[in-house]
Amino acid sequence: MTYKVKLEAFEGPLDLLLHLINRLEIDIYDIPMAELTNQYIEHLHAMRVLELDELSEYLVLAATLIEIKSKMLLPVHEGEALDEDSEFDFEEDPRDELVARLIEYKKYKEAANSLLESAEDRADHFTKLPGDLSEYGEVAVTIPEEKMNVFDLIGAFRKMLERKKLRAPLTANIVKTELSVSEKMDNIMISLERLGGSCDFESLFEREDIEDLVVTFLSLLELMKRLDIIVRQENNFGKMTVIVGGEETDGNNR
Amino acid sequence: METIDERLKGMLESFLFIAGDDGLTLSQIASLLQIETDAAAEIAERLRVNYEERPDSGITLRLYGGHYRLVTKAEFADDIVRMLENPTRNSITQASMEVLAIIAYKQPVTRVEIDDLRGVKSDGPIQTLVAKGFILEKGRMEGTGRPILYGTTDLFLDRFGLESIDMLPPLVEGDDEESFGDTDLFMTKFQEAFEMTEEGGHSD
Amino acid sequence: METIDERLKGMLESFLFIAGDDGLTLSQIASLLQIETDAAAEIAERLRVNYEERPDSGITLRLYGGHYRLVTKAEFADDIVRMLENPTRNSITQASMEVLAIIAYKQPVTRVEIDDLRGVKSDGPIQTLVAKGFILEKGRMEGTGRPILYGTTDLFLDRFGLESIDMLPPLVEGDDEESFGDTDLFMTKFQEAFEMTEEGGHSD
Repeated sequence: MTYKVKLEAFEGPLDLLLHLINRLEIDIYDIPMAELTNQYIEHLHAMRVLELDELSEYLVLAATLIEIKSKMLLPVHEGEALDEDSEFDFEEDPRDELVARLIEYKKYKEAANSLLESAEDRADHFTKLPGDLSEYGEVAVTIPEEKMNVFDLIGAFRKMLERKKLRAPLTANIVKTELSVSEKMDNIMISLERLGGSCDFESLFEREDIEDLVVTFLSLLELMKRLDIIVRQENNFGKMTVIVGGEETDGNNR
Repeated sequence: METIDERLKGMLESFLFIAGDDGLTLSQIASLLQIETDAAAEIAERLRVNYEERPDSGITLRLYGGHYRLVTKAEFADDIVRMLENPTRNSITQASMEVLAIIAYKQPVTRVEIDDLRGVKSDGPIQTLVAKGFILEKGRMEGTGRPILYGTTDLFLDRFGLESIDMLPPLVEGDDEESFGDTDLFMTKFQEAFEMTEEGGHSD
Repeated sequence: METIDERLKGMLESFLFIAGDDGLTLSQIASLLQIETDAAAEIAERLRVNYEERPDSGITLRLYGGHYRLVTKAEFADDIVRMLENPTRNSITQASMEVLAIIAYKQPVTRVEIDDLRGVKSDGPIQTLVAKGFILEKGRMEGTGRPILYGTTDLFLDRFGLESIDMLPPLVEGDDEESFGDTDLFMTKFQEAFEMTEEGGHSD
């Protein structure tokens, strides 16, 4: 039940901007506005062909970028600023607000990634359906009626759908576990280990389906090549015995 | 250090746990553990002995009708029945909520369909929901047995603050959440355009 | 001889086994075992440690979204996936993840706040997240328009492996320039290496 992220290009103007900052190796605290604005607008041109609603959101930010850029080009009126105690006295860097927004956005973007990692860990743990006690009654996990709402319904439904998937399985697929050669090699070595280091050649070919026979055979060939196993035959057409090769292995030959 | 024997026991336990009430046959176990059936039977037996010998284990392994199943130990049967109190008057159980959700989204729907979806019998919850006035019989299905079809009531809509049944929030069924195809198309196109720009253009 | 402690652990295991993916809250456990919640938490913790320490155990105990659940150990995940016919592969878009993260950390939060933070409309992702059962309306904000406030659900906590909303990892403050973006990891490493060389070596 892992959550797979679909990679899309950009999640909005801020995302695009972050991408550009990364790519251009720009210091976010000292953004060269002219360069960034140019790059940003160039990308907008590429998007323009598409004429989509989202474009407006990108354009808003473009306007902001241009505004900041032009503010930075204005000559600093040193005298003025000193003489008059206007708000220009403490005029901030025109980039400050943008930087703050970018940093705030980046924070949540990263949080999204760490949540996703956590979801992946969680997905390694499987659980079971609740026991069927319907003959005896319902399990008393109750929701107070005054508190229930449509979201409880959705939650209940989703949970049930997931359970259904958990339940579907087992019988059909079990027979046909497709193993790679390397997995099969591990399995053979583990079986050999368990059987005290040797076994009949034929006993390794238990299953009926051709695929498994082929994989097993290839695995044995590969193991022989690596001298992990040795196959002995007493006489022509006699029984073949597979023996763990070389020095004793500890079974953990992965 | 974990031995192979321990690992196999752990694996078997995790498989049986997932299999739940369905259990696993010996040949399924052998195939899953990728060992011989004799060896599989041996591992299963050792797992069973483990459970029986550990006084702090609440579960054990049983073989019924050719299926190995994990079950709770008999000594806890009375305690488990305690879990099954009747819900209080003004509350609804998780099971009932689930049944209600199924009926709300899939109505009109038969009990058999509900049972199939949930994987457990739903008679109890259906009775409760009818008694609470959230669902009612909406006729019968054509065909064998003419099973009852259930649907939600106006009281249900009222209780859940819905103007009509169409106002139920949509469910994303399956796992393709990508219902906003437009955005995707846009992104794909954009990425193409973007890559072209990157390659073709200014490599500062 | 079975000690009281062992008996309680066994009982708890059997309850949790029956509860399956519904799990049990601490207060439910306490009331089922007929002990105080502190003692119940202690028993649950000892049961968890037991599972973790026993190499032949295929299952363990986890607390997600306030519900204790028995789950299979992570080391068997691959084997279990192999056993399931159609292993679920849920997918979620980057956009939905961003919106979910914002809601998780800032809840209760309005759509407008989310839009502002992302610089892009978030209607689609919000709808998806509601349908997935990860977020819900947590009431409305006072004032003009009375916009909907969104928050996360227990299902979110469960699926994202969090004990409770307080257990969200702290947000990384943007102050450390170092960790800028994912693609930048390389650059950071490179820069570190570069700086080391500069400091340690020939700083011409």
